[in-house]
Amino acid sequence: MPSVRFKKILIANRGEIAVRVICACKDLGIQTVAVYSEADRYSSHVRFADQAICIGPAKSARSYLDIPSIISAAEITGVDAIHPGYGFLSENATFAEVCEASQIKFIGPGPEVIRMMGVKERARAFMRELGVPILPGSPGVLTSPEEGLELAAKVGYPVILKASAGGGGRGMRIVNGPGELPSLFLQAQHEAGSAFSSPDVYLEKYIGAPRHIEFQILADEHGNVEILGERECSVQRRHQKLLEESPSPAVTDAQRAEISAVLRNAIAQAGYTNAGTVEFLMDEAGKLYFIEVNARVQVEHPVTEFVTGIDIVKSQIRIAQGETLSEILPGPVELRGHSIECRINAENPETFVPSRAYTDCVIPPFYDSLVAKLITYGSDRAEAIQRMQRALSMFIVEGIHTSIPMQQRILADPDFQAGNFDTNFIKRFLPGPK
Amino acid sequence: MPSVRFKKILIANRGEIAVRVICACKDLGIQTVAVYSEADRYSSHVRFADQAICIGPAKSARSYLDIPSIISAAEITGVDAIHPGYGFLSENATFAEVCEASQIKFIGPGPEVIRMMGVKERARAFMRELGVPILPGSPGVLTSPEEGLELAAKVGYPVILKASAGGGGRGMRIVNGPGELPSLFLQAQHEAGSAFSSPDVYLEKYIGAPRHIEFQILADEHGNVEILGERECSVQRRHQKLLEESPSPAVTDAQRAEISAVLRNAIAQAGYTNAGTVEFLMDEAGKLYFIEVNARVQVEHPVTEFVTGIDIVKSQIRIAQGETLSEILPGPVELRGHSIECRINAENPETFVPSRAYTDCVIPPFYDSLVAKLITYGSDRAEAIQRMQRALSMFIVEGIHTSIPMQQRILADPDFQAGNFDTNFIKRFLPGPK
Amino acid sequence: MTVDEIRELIALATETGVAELEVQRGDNRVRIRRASFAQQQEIVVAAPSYAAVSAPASGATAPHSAMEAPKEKGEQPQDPTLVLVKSPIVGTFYEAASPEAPPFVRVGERVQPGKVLCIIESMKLMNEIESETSGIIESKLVMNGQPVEYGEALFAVRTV
Amino acid sequence: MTVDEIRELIALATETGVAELEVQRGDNRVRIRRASFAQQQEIVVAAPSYAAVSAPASGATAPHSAMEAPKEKGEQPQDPTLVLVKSPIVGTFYEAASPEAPPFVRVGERVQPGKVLCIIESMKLMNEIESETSGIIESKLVMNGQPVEYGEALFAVRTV
Repeated sequence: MPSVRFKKILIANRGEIAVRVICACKDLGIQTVAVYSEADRYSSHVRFADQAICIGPAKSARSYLDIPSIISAAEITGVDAIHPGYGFLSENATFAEVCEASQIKFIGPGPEVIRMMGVKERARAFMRELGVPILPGSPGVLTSPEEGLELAAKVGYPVILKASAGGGGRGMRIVNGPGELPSLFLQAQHEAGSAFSSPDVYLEKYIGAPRHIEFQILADEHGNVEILGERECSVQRRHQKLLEESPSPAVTDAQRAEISAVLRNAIAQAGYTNAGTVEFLMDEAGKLYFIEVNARVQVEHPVTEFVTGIDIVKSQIRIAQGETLSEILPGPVELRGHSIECRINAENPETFVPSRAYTDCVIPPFYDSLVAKLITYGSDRAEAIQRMQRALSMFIVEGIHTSIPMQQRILADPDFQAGNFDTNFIKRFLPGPK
Repeated sequence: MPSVRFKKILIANRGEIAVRVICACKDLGIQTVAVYSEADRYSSHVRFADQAICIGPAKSARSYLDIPSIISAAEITGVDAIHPGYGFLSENATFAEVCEASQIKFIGPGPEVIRMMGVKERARAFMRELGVPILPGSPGVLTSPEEGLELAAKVGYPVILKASAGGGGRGMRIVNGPGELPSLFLQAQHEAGSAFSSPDVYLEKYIGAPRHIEFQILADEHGNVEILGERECSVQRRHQKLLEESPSPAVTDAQRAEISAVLRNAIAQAGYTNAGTVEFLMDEAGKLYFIEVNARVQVEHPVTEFVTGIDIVKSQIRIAQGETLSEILPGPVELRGHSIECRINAENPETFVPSRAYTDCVIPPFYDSLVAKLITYGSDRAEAIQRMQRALSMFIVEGIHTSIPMQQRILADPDFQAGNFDTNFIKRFLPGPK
Repeated sequence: MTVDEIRELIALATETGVAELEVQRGDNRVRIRRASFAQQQEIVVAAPSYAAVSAPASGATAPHSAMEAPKEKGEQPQDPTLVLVKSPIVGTFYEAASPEAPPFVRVGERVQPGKVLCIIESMKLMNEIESETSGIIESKLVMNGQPVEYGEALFAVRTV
Repeated sequence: MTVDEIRELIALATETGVAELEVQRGDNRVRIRRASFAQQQEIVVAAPSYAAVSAPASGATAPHSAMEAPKEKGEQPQDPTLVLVKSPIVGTFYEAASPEAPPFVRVGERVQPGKVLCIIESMKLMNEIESETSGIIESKLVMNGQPVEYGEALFAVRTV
């Protein structure tokens, strides 16, 4: 497969990631086509692209999620490739397939890989096969309390019983010791049976205060894989990340090397191509467990770019052109210094209702509330934190409330500064009962 | 001398360098006092400092250059130290002396060193003594055409004859070969005599197309000196730099190591402390000749910060606190990647008259026309250039003309991209006869 | 880029008081320098090298300042009796069912609701666009075979 | 920070329509939350820990938005018969020649041009500030021993 040179790329997204992809295209001398909904007519991505096509009304389902509109826009502008950004159609296997059928290169993994990674059970089974550590538990349905006690003794308490057919907390029980297990097993079975008309229950190791850690991968179309270190994403509010950093203060050099080696093989075996993120939970003892693969670029990719010096979005495009990682990367991957990102969201700090600016600039209420990403770099974590605090103190946003005050409180927290936090950490900064 | 910790610093400057120093102070947890003239009441440095004192009317001579006003402001606010920025009082030995007498630490070299570096002849003689290469020429007055021929043969043609007492081009002759020398010597003597009432003439090597290269130094108060590589500053318009980069595309690794070794000794011998810049001219053959020392931080310091990872302004403050370079620097000085700065000036591209914005933001006409500094970094020079071109294409300034169109033409120039330029390079981008 | 579109850009430049307006989209470029600033009104239109880009390119012209509020393409005209028929999808405009067939409608023709006015091809599907009002076709705003974006005006219909 | 200065900040907050205005300079801090936004007007002033900072700190209060145009300290009042005597230098204000001496002028006293009103100490030099107009001292705006910046109003003189 000889490498090609794209002349024109359509960006099937909006907001900062669309502008980010436009920047990467400009750096590579590639023309850009923005697509936009009627609500985004005056957005930055429309302004900075070489061409822009209105693809539908404000509602995402009829614009940014509307595959025929986007493919039509790609066809009438004659682009070579589509970059899906994150969110919207970025992990939609059908979209990747339609692109392929329309002779337009989809900048991301192939449809089969996207599809497999989208079915969490398949992704976990695949990764376990290849030696990636998975949250231990019962391979299938738990048949008796005795089987549960035996398994729980092996994986260690606490464990969690979950309804096989269920979700949303129904039929779920946290078991802290062997004494509780038999009765909680029966309770869980009973609740699962009445809620989901199937009493099937399975057992998994329970992590009460996990850290959320993710590894950045790059894979070319010739079987080569590189791991660009990890990101620490534990500062989350309702699964929305507020602050990310690289490297993680909790991952040791040895652990990074070990996980990277295992992942390099697994990602290659999966036939995965382009950029992606492998998500892990870390338990209180510092052990990592695979959760899922995000088959796209992440919001927080810049912190990895700062510590590695590698432009991830440019790499995505060059991989899609058929280039090899050895052509793309400036040399061996090395982490240097520390980088932090704050997601500046429009919001009311009391109630978390996204705010809107009513003067010249409007934040459309139809999409997410991200108004800016602020990234700092320092020779070490302390310097990156100091610079982030200074930059936030000098950040001027008028007319809307933002997440900045909360991020300032997080950065000033002694536990945060000591690197001592997990996904529950944010709760102390939220209003109301803890 | 034990190191101290400053609690509060006064910044005796305005504009971007004042804001830059405020940022460094914030990063170090030091309070800041801005001083401002009546024209700068709503400037950013006033806004971001912890305190601000009006020190006089718009005219610099009665505000930013007025030593008693600044010292009074320092005294009533109880600061520990004064950072002079660049320009204004930054290389004023008297100001450094008054600070010393007022028990306020001046963040820069001592008054004696500033004074010596200010007298170019003394600085050159000192540097020559210590093996720093100097533009070759006659040690004193040239007594005869024969002496001139002998010297010129030694330093190589072309050479330049200059009036000892003069300046401004009078009594100056460029000599391209030995045949021309005797008659041009008499002409120069005659012209010098009638212009300056002294016919004394001296001879120096002439560099028609020099590059302007400067080395960044850091010296602590314990005799330790570090050289932070060099900057290429040849893209100048009437001695005003428009675009700077680090490293220079013309300096070899061997040359950098050689000059750094010589400078490390010379700067230590001079008793020089704090940050500074050593300026050189490079001839067409790539040889460097010392010109002068700038005993202060430079406008273009960020490009060095990007390639070394060292915060120069933070280092200045920590040196002034009495810390050693081994405490301040994260490790051995290493250059990584490439960085470019564009000085975005307010101006009319046709006539170079600085523009003014009349809406909400005003660029006071009393000071320089620098409205922004745009700095890019890349893993190599090509990437840094691409990013600068992209960033300039996305840079929005309304209401005034800026230097951006000229910088875009410079960056697109094949000779610039090849690293093939000198201080005459800018002429092709200027209007009118070349 | 049609003359009407350029006229709109000139109006925009005049309205907003800018000295110069340069708009580049793909192969189309318009530069307008206003008379009061340059003693002359200069209009440069680079010919599109292929037709497929010209319409969306100009239609997508972005404002060069967040402060400007240029009229959106496809906006309803002031005249309340003139209705614009806009494209409900992105695609290629065809005025006839096939290259040999006559156009669905001609300027001056009276149309009723439900009358097919044109076809927009999108992903090889031919989508018939029907009139929603009755009136007389006053103008056809897009050339046969030209690409159109969502909301782009196709016809102006005089309703009285 | 004087009550008058805080009153001015409250006026500013009201005028510009901000919900909340927080001004911190050195050891002085004022936070104003407007009634319409918070059902109450809350004013917090942190006491300066040493006197030397209080005046320049408040005097230097920077606008919190480039859009706001707060009145400058030392600006001439609306009343044309009231003249402000401003400090021509940065330094420390003294109302008398020595701690034991009586003040140069008192409120209500009539002054003539050339009359010494106060001393501003700058770099150990005592600079006498003379009146340039004749009139009656209506108010003394700075406390004895307090630092003043360039252009800061020292006295208000009623000229009729």
